[in-house]
Amino acid sequence: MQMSREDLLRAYRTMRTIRLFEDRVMLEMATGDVPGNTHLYAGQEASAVGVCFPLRNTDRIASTHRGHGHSIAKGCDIDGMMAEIFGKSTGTCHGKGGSMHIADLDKGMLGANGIVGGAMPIACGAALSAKTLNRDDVAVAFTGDGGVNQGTMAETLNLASIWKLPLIFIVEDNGFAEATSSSYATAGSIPARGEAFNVPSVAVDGLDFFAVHDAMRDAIERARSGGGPSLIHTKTARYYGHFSGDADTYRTREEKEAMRRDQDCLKHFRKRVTEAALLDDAALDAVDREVEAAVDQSVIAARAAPVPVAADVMTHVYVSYP
Amino acid sequence: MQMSREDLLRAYRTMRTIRLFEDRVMLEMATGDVPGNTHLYAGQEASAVGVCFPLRNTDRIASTHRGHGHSIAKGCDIDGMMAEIFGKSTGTCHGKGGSMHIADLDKGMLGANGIVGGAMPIACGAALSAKTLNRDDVAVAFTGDGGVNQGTMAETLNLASIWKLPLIFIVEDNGFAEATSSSYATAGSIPARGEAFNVPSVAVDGLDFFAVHDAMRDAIERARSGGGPSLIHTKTARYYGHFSGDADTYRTREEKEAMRRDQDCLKHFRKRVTEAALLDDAALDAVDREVEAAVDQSVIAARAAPVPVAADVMTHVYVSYP
Amino acid sequence: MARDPSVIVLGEDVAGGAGANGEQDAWGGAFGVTKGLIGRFGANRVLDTPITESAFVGAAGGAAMTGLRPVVEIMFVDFLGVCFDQIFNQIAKFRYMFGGKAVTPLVLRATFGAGSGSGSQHSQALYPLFTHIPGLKVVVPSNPYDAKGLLIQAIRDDDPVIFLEHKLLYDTMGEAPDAAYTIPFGEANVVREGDDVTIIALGRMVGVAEAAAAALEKDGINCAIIDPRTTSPLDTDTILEFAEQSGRVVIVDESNPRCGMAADIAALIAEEGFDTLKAPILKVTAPHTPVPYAPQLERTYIPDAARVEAAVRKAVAHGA
Amino acid sequence: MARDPSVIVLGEDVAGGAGANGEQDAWGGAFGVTKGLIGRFGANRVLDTPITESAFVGAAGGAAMTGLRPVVEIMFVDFLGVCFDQIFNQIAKFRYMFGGKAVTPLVLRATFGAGSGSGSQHSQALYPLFTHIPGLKVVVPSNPYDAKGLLIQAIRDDDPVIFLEHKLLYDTMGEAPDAAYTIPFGEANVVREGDDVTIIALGRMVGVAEAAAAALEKDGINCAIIDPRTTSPLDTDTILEFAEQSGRVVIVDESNPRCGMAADIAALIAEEGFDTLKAPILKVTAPHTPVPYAPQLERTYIPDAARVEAAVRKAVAHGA
Ligand SMILES: Cc1ncc(C[n+]2csc(CCOP(=O)(O)OP(=O)(O)O)c2C)c(N)n1
Ligand SMILES: Cc1ncc(C[n+]2csc(CCOP(=O)(O)OP(=O)(O)O)c2C)c(N)n1
Ligand SMILES: [Mg+2]
Ligand SMILES: [Mg+2]
Repeated sequence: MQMSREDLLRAYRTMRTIRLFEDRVMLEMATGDVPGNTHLYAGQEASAVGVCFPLRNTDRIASTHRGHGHSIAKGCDIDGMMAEIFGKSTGTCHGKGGSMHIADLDKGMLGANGIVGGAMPIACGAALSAKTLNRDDVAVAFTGDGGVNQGTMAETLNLASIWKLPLIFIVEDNGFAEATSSSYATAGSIPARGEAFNVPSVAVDGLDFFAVHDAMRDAIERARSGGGPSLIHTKTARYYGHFSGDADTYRTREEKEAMRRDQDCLKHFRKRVTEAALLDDAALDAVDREVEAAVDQSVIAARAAPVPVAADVMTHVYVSYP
Repeated sequence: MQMSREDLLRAYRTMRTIRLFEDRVMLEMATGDVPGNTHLYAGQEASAVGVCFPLRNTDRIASTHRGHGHSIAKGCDIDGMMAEIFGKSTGTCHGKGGSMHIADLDKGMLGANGIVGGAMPIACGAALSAKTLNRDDVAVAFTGDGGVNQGTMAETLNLASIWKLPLIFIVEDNGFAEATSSSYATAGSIPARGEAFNVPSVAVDGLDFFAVHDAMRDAIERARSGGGPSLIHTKTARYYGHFSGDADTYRTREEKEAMRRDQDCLKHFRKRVTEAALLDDAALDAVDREVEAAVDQSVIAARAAPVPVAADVMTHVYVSYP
Repeated sequence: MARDPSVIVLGEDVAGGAGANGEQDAWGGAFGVTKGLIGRFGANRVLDTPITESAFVGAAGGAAMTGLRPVVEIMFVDFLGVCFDQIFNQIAKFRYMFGGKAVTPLVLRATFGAGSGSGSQHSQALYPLFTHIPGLKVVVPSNPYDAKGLLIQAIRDDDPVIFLEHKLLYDTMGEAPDAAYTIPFGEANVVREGDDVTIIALGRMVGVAEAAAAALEKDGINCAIIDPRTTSPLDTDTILEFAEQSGRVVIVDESNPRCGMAADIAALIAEEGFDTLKAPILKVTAPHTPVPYAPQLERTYIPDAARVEAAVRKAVAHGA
Repeated sequence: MARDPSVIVLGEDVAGGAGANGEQDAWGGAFGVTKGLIGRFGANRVLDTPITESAFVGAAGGAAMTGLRPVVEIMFVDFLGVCFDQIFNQIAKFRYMFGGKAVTPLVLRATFGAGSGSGSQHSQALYPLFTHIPGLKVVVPSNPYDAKGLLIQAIRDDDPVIFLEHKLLYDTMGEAPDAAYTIPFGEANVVREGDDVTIIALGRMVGVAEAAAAALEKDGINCAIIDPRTTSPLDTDTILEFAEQSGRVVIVDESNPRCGMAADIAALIAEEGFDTLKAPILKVTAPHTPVPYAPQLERTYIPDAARVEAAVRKAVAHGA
């Protein structure tokens, strides 16, 4: 595929931002200043960015508990996200949602989700809106290799298929659902499940931004032209434990080291674009520095931001309630 | 397949009993003496009997809202069933369950079900019991072409597959879910859905007792020997409307007449066994008369039976509740 | 729907006959309520769904967040269990979790109630479950006039609304103007004035209360009857005002008693209307059991006028 | 489990590490509660499940009907929505619908409660939903000793039991003998005697009530504290006895207020304990909102000792 230098830099910047954002959140968790727990997306950047890069702002995504990467890739502002994670009133959701509920409807991000499998029907609804209102927008439903087993997946595949909705299912397969391996929990083949519902399905290397991006272009093309839903199975790698507090002992040290060494989608991207002389290391290093500064800034701002006031507990339950 | 004369007569008697039982329930509904509504199984007899005939009493089935046929095929006593449908204290469930909840655990009938898709996990649990307690019993989960879309289907396929449970999925496809055609509502292929979860799946002519029976023998063989679950898709015909009060206007008179004329599994059976000289018409006619008398008797007994007493409302909620 | 093109209707057989050779729009919903809509508004706005409540109820939620006003039917409220997550964790909480950004104008219609011999899984009330959940509005009309005004309000409302119709009330005839009108949520209907005892009743129980009140009147016992019409929001002012007036309260409710609607209203009065109470707050509800099938048992299960009458007499007798 | 081979444990990561190369039994449940069991009883009786609550909770129900005694974990009670049908329409109703034929000995364990910064979908209480459903028993222990005795009772009980543990109570240390013992359901624990006001509290709120009572004692206000321990069955005798004794009642509950647990208990007293009441029945509960994320908001959401104290003082002041 051909991409302009600007686009390549933008794609890299987004992936890099996700990686540094997540590494930084992990560090901030250790300070004890971040409430609750987070599910970090580090390692899977090529999937989120490969999927969201070709989307328009008016296209919509519904995400999972591991939603930071999707949010950043769809254009959410990292200052708002970091503040949300710190539970501040300047957060994307005014500090009321937290890591697992980051949403920015103006950016087409319909929310991370605390319920595994919960996002599929919601994204399906966005696709239904687009079709009913004759917009050629598409919707993307994210799930993991564990969430793919949830009944909502099959139900939504069927509904999107018979209604020919512009919905794209992204199954991000990082090999694990919490401590449980997908080799144990997920029977058969994920693309075969999509095909069984007449949904064109492909498996791609989720560590390869370009492979994901190309598969998305085909799916988007199909969706915008009324061809209905698609499924993309991206094989990827989860760098941290399931959540920030997970000791991750169910994976051996060796395999975790090998993963970080051999399965780094950022290294892959850099190698690919520099070898093809599309970008040089200097340009990429510059991006790294920019991003580092931006992430630092987001933490400084989040820490300095005010906390919500007690009265905020009662707001936003209803639009109107006598 | 080879079956003894006794077995053939027994299979025919069971199918015939279901047909007459359902025709009679429809008539009794018209008298206004039967509470509520019923979903009649008439037309699908070869499926229920083909499936249950090769089962043991200790094998278990979980059924649907259209459960009369499955119950009779699994050995439930029609006097108790008819009394239950009339809401009498002599009913299978003491008059507390009704048509949609007929159950007889001693016969391995774990209940009809008012919730579409509700039975799949329950049957899965019976299969789990068999496996955990090292019994070589099997469990059967019934669903229709509409219920197959419910999330519980996919979830149970996955669970039974990874745990290699002795569970057999029977999808009885009568072409309709209420007034909605499966051609509209059910995407892709049902056997392909099973295969996508690594569950061996076949489609058979649900009007042909012998075809269903043979498919079951393979599935049972696999289940008892630790080979795990199977799926059988039986294409069948629903003679009445969705429920006893359904005007059934979404099907044309012509197609309904043609269905009763050309898709009668009882006629098929009779033709097959008489042409092969396995049974003669006289013997089959004798069965018809016997069955007719038995069904008459069940109605007479049900009508004469006492109704539950008011105090029964409070019983059977718990085994013990201070 | 004519007024607002963003309104769509979806559910199982809301038209009926999809993909069949015979009549389209054969059902118009399990109770014929939506019949005729597909002819007027087309299959693009009146959608038959497969039997996948989680998918289409959740989709209605996602659609509501993105520009549509879905009216979704799940036939029997008893089926909420297969899609409850989408209702109570997703749809009900979008606005709050997202810090006020989401607006989710959605109506979930379902029938409820015992009395039709439909058995334990097709006869429950269950509105206490929805009333418990912040973010949902819950409507339980007791007559055709209210049903129309409340439904139009529900469709125009910007919050998710659970709209529950008692299946035995479909046959009640009653005045309802053709013109569109709305009844605001959180405004109880004073069905009947009366100084001796205040009866609070919902849905089909309003009629039961009226029958009891009529009989009691002959013995000179005058009952007020308050129909909250919506359980969330609840018109606490009117309830407290009338509880205070008579000082004797009987609450009649078809739902199960534990953490039920009658308990909810009784607790309100016991806290905020205590000082003027002259008698215990009496509840006439279904027992703590599933709904039985046999008609004789079902009749015992459902609160009837006789039980309401007895409760009222007990309230009047207390400390008198 | 050692005592009864028909007891099995299943749920997501109740062992943890299935199919992985590293440590097996890596998790022992989301909170490490079931760690060690797989080593002792084997993968045949301790089963990690896929993320399909409807399938494995329903399977536990089917297994319970056919000879096993499953103890199934769903991690966070908030997830009940994806499997609610199997719980409330199937498992809870088998026995009744089948005319008493079914016995369904099953324990559904889950954590509940706010205070861990887990957000709206991982912090709810929700036991009012289960308490509303006939056929279910509901246990909400407040300390380690009760938790053990009630859990053993739950496993030996022949009815389906919802067993809810507050996630912030896992770190509470407390006396619990090693030997097995059971605590019967429906027997409240009198945490504290006191004549002035009766506080009824559940789960983590018992500790909150004790803190308030200790402070109030300094001002000569003596509170009794009653911990029902099980919400269904509910020990109405003890609650009414103590309500009567003091005539002043404060109910402290972490669940949402509408059709909630506090309302349920208040309504009981308002009907059966009315005559001896000296003051309004006061409720201290979470507000009618989802659980917010920011710690400052979450602290405001959860009832605290200060609010309980204020309520008790209000009750004492009333009509005094
Ligand atoms: C309905 C439901 N069940 C269980 C959980 C607990 N849980 C949160 S994330 C998770 C694993 C999800 O695995 P996967 O879908 O592969 O996503 P990943 O974490 O690998 O990104 C589980 C079991 C939940 N949040 N919701
Ligand atoms: C969860 C749920 N949704 C909807 C219904 C209403 N309903 C009862 S039967 C039925 C159609 C089932 O179709 P199918 O599975 O093909 O079985 P069939 O009636 O054809 O035997 C529907 C929608 C229900 N009982 N439960
Ligand atoms: Mg995963
Ligand atoms: Mg069918």
